[in-house]
Amino acid sequence: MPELTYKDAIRQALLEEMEADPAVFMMGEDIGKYQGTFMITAGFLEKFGDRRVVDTPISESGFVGIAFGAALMGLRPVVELMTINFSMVAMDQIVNHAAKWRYMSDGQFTVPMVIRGPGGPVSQLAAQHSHSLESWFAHSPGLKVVMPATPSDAKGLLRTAIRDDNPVIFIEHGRLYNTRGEVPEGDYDCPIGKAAIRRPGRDLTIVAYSSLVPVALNAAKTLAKEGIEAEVVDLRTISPLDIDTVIQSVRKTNRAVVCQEEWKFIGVAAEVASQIYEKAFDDLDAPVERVGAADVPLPYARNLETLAIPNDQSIIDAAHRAIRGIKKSAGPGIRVA
Amino acid sequence: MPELTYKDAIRQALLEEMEADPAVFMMGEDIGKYQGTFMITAGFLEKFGDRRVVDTPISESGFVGIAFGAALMGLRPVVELMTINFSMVAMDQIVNHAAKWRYMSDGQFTVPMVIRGPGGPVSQLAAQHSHSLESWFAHSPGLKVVMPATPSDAKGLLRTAIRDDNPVIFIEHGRLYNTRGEVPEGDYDCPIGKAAIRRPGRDLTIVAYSSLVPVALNAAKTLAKEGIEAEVVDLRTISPLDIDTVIQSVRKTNRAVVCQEEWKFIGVAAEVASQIYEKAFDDLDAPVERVGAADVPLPYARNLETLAIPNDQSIIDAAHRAIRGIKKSAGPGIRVA
Amino acid sequence: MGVKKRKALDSGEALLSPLPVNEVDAVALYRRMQLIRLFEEEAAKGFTRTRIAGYFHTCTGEEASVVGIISALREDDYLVTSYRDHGHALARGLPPREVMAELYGRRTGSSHGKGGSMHIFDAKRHFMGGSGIVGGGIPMGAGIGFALKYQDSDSICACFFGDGAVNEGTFHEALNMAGLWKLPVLFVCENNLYGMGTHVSRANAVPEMTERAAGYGMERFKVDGMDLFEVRAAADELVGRVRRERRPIFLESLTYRFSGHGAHDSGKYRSAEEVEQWKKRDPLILAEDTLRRLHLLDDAGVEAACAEAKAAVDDAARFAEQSPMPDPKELYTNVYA
Amino acid sequence: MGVKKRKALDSGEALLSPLPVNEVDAVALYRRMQLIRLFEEEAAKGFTRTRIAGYFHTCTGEEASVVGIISALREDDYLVTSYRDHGHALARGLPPREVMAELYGRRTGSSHGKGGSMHIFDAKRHFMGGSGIVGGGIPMGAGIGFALKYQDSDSICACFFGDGAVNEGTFHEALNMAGLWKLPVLFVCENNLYGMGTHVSRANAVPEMTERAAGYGMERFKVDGMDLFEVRAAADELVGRVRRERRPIFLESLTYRFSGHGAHDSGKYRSAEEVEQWKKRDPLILAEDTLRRLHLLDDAGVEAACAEAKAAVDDAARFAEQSPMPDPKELYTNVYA
Ligand SMILES: Cc1ncc(C[n+]2csc(CCOP(=O)(O)OP(=O)(O)O)c2C)c(N)n1
Ligand SMILES: Cc1ncc(C[n+]2csc(CCOP(=O)(O)OP(=O)(O)O)c2C)c(N)n1
Ligand SMILES: [Mg+2]
Ligand SMILES: [Mg+2]
Repeated sequence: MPELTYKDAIRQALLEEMEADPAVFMMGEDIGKYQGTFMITAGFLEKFGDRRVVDTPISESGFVGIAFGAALMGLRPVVELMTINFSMVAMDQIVNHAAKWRYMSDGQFTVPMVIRGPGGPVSQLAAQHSHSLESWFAHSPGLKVVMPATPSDAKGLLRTAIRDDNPVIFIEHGRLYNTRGEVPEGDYDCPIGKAAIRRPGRDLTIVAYSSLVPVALNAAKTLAKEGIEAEVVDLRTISPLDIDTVIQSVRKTNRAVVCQEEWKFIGVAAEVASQIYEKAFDDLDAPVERVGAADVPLPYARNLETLAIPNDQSIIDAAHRAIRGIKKSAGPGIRVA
Repeated sequence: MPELTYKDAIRQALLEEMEADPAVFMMGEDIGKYQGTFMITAGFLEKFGDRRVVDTPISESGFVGIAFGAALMGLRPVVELMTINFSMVAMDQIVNHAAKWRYMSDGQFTVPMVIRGPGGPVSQLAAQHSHSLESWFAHSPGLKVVMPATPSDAKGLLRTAIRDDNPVIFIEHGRLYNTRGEVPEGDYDCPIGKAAIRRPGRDLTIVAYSSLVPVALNAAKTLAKEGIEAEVVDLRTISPLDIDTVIQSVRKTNRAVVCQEEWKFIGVAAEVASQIYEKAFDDLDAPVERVGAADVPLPYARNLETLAIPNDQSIIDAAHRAIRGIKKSAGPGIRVA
Repeated sequence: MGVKKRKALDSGEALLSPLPVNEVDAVALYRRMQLIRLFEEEAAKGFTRTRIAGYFHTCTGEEASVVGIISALREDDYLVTSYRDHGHALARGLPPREVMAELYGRRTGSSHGKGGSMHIFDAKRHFMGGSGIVGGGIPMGAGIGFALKYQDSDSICACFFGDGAVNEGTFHEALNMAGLWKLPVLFVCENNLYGMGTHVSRANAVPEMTERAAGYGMERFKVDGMDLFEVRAAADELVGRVRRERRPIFLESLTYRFSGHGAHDSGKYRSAEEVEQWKKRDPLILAEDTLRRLHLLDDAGVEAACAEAKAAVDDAARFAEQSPMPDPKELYTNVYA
Repeated sequence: MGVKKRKALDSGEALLSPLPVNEVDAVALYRRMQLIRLFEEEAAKGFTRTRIAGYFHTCTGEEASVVGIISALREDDYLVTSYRDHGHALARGLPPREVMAELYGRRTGSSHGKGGSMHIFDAKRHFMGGSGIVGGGIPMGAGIGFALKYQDSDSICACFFGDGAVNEGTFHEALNMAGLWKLPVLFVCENNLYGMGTHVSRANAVPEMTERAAGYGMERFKVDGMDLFEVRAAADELVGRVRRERRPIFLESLTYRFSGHGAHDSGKYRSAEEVEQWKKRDPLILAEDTLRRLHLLDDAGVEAACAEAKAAVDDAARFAEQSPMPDPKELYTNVYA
């Protein structure tokens, strides 16, 4: 199987879907003439022309809404947000329009659109530019929320998202852009709403997604050296959430650590943990441990940023707590002494 | 003690704080000449003049940002959003500016502002107009989130919010506006971040806030007839969250139902439930039950709306499940057969 | 009145006949206005009788603007409206039964009761829906224009919004892109002088709408929105130009709402005299006068028009009253495609 | 160049002297530009050496615009900038050490390392901060003007933003309210012809900024942003007018960025010739020429200015390098007041 970077995998999915379906078009800031902020769309303008590769003014609310209107007409817009942070200026168009048109019209309209772009802390992007916001989007019915962790999923899930008839928020991770992995050729199956076991294990379930999947796998390696075999579940999509795969794993391991990179408070991990308790209470030998960012706006300074976001060690520590069955969780995995 | 409606309690807090502090001013759509969408500010323009009671164009992002700028200068703006739904067009100014200025400048600035208005489903306001969004706001550090359930709290907490040096999102509930209750006179203590026991009980803890507090109290009454004594905890503020009061109650009752009116998925109830498990795992005799809205955009039709949002019966059903210790929760409290 | 004549006609192309349509159509347009007037009155009664709930806005007084413009569209053209959308739906040919049943929240409504008053849709009539968010539909309207251009269609989109909506960022962003990309959209600013209770002069630094929209590179016109045939003539010309020239045009239609903003209205922001003054230019009376002068209508004709409209409206109310509520399982359908 | 002279001067009030400031100040302004130029070059090296990270934008080429306007402000005036803010900070008198240390993310930085390159603050110098969100700071600037008016101050606020920012809804909303309420704000559009890689003609339906801003009821001027003394003369006049007349003014400063948009730049959107062409009007060279012509500067003077700037910048880099990282416990401070 050929190896690709996560970034190139995204590029390939876009290229192939643009080639396959003339109703697919792209819209966003600097995707054309500039060649894409992260070069993902380099050459697209030249190849597909400015009818289908549309450079926009810096007007996220406006062009997300324009894409939404175009989707109602049967086009299949793929909107690039330069980073997911900028969804905040377009939130109403996303959550109060695109997500609701089908329901309010009782099925008279479909809204086949993708909003994609990188999210999450990368390296010192500071407080305004380090969001991923999956907890907000997934809280809102009518949207699907996809967060791939591997190049193969980046390509496969993006293809599926573009073919999906619903608004899909596709949150890439800047820190994963240059990671490499095998990507099958052709039209491999990659459904939205299906988690994946990235590593089997019997002692503990680690639930993660996006950038924390490789971190969790690293943590699992370290744990294995201590004789703790962790099973790593990659959620891949946050909404719909494949809780069954999580529950099956926990039934086997009886312990769970749930990880998210953004703020823990009212986040994805709280939902996953709650559902684990609700569906596998008697199988649990210890409280579910949550790992997430410190509940602060992300600071710029390197050392503070590192402290604020989860890493191998925060997952390992949480795993230890779960294994020891310590009742009182220690708050954010990375709380400083 | 005099009785007031919730609405008049809000009005009184605004009046008194406007009178007490010349740095306090109000800004919003139709708060002045129109007299306020819900008449809360009737007479204010005449009394305080258009310097301090500022009718705005329909430009939420703009005037929230203007209020934020004014707050940096030492003024104490109280911004009315006609309804909290419209925060979606101002989300970036709230979450990416007002909430972050203090941290990013490391304390050089304070942002003493209140953003207030009614949220939640009232009666068939339909999908775009029935949000409360506390789960979003409370997810975001830098904001405080207050949701009073009683006239006394509406007044007391709003006063505290106006005097607070941080951006406070003050979410009223349209369905509570005309409810009545005793309101102490003068400057009674009403801190942000302190939950209240609204009804003592030994068998079960029901956690609720805002409009669901009276609903929970009703449910508790019914349960009492069956011999189940429920303790009702009113959170009052979502961020900061007074989890200690909740935990103390659960330590006593060993069972909990956590209620929220908006969507359950990645909502406040998931956080509260997670923290209960984390802090009182061994005290629990059954999984925590969550009650929340069906995960759909709110439909207009009366019967569908009623089905979608939690009511006495959904809380009672959840209480029964918690008491019986049934392991598998039945999904949204109101899932139809 | 101070209404400037539409520039289109000023610029020389005088009408040969006093009517922009043939005689039969002229009377039909008048009858359509009657239908809307009586429909709105009946609906208001339905609200009082609690058959209708939620936010509820009628267009009484604005019928000439609504009918004059919409009747100039072709069947294959598209429409986007605000929440003040009943009249637009009827003008577009939605059956009164379906619209009324939607207001009643019934299974037989245009969206089977899931949308409600602010959210009328009819995909097959290209009625793309009412957004309840001020300015929220403007990007969507531009997006429909985007799709029509993409698809090389010769249809156009008529996008309606109020004078208050021009103060939302969405207006600014969408109009700029429409101008930049030459999208075939007729932007119709329904200037009824008030955004809820705020007069345009208290909301706009430049109250003259055609100046306010100077920064978007599109031609701008203004029409007397109380005069059905003036509006229709302007719309004929401008719709035709958008269609032929494939670029956007901005049209201000100066009108007045006789009713309150919504079901509740403080009425404090305008004087009874002002309302009376405008009622002298009631669009129904103006059109009736013109038609009488041309001997196209006499007392009997007026009576027949009224009777016909009343019959249709009564029938619609009866139909709605007798229609069933949506099936409870509809709660969960059409959240996703 | 096609730069229209600022209307203020066109309209008759010709300058008596070729310099808007005394001779000592003239040289000081030139030196300040030198400092900024060398600072930015040093900072860029710091980025390459990974001392600086995150999003990083220099203002090389735009120094005349920055220094000319900011030097016209009084100490008690206020400033709001975009993320391209190092030069503005230095022009305002922030010590190069503090700015460089902030870029390095050190405890000695202007925000103790918590803000970073895009978020320079200095409350005591009324430097209210850089927003990383395009257009995000414009409402804040208006809000500061609101507070100044509220407080009956005779200070003003200078609010800087780029040509790309005029396409954000915040621009539209904030300028309308500023015009409507007569807020004492000088809105400075730093038109460097590109929003990242998108030329104004590809983003604006009306690329002429002074026309684009026609709908806000404020006077609009344009100045040659490459000519220090032209800018300063215009700023003196306009700052004075905003101060005296207590109303907003819009000033376009036409300039050019010699560097890439940020640390990474595809460079694909403009030609080397175009850049070279603009470099012939390097603001440093233009100012030097003027000063030489007036015998205020000679080779020795230029050398001294360079040496002085270089010494300050080297000192700043050394200081930053040797400064400690923030204390880990800073992670949790100043989230709330
Ligand atoms: C973003 C947003 N802000 C506020 C409201 C509340 N609101 C509903 S209609 C309205 C007035 C709109 O005025 P205008 O655009 O002139 O339209 P009109 O109602 O006069 O037809 C307001 C403020 C809303 N629905 N959406
Ligand atoms: C809302 C938002 N959208 C997009 C971006 C990404 N971005 C950062 S700077 C920039 C270009 C801004 O151009 P302009 O306003 O002309 O300022 P300049 O960078 O030229 O000084 C863009 C698109 C952002 N920071 N915020
Ligand atoms: Mg209006
Ligand atoms: Mg620029």
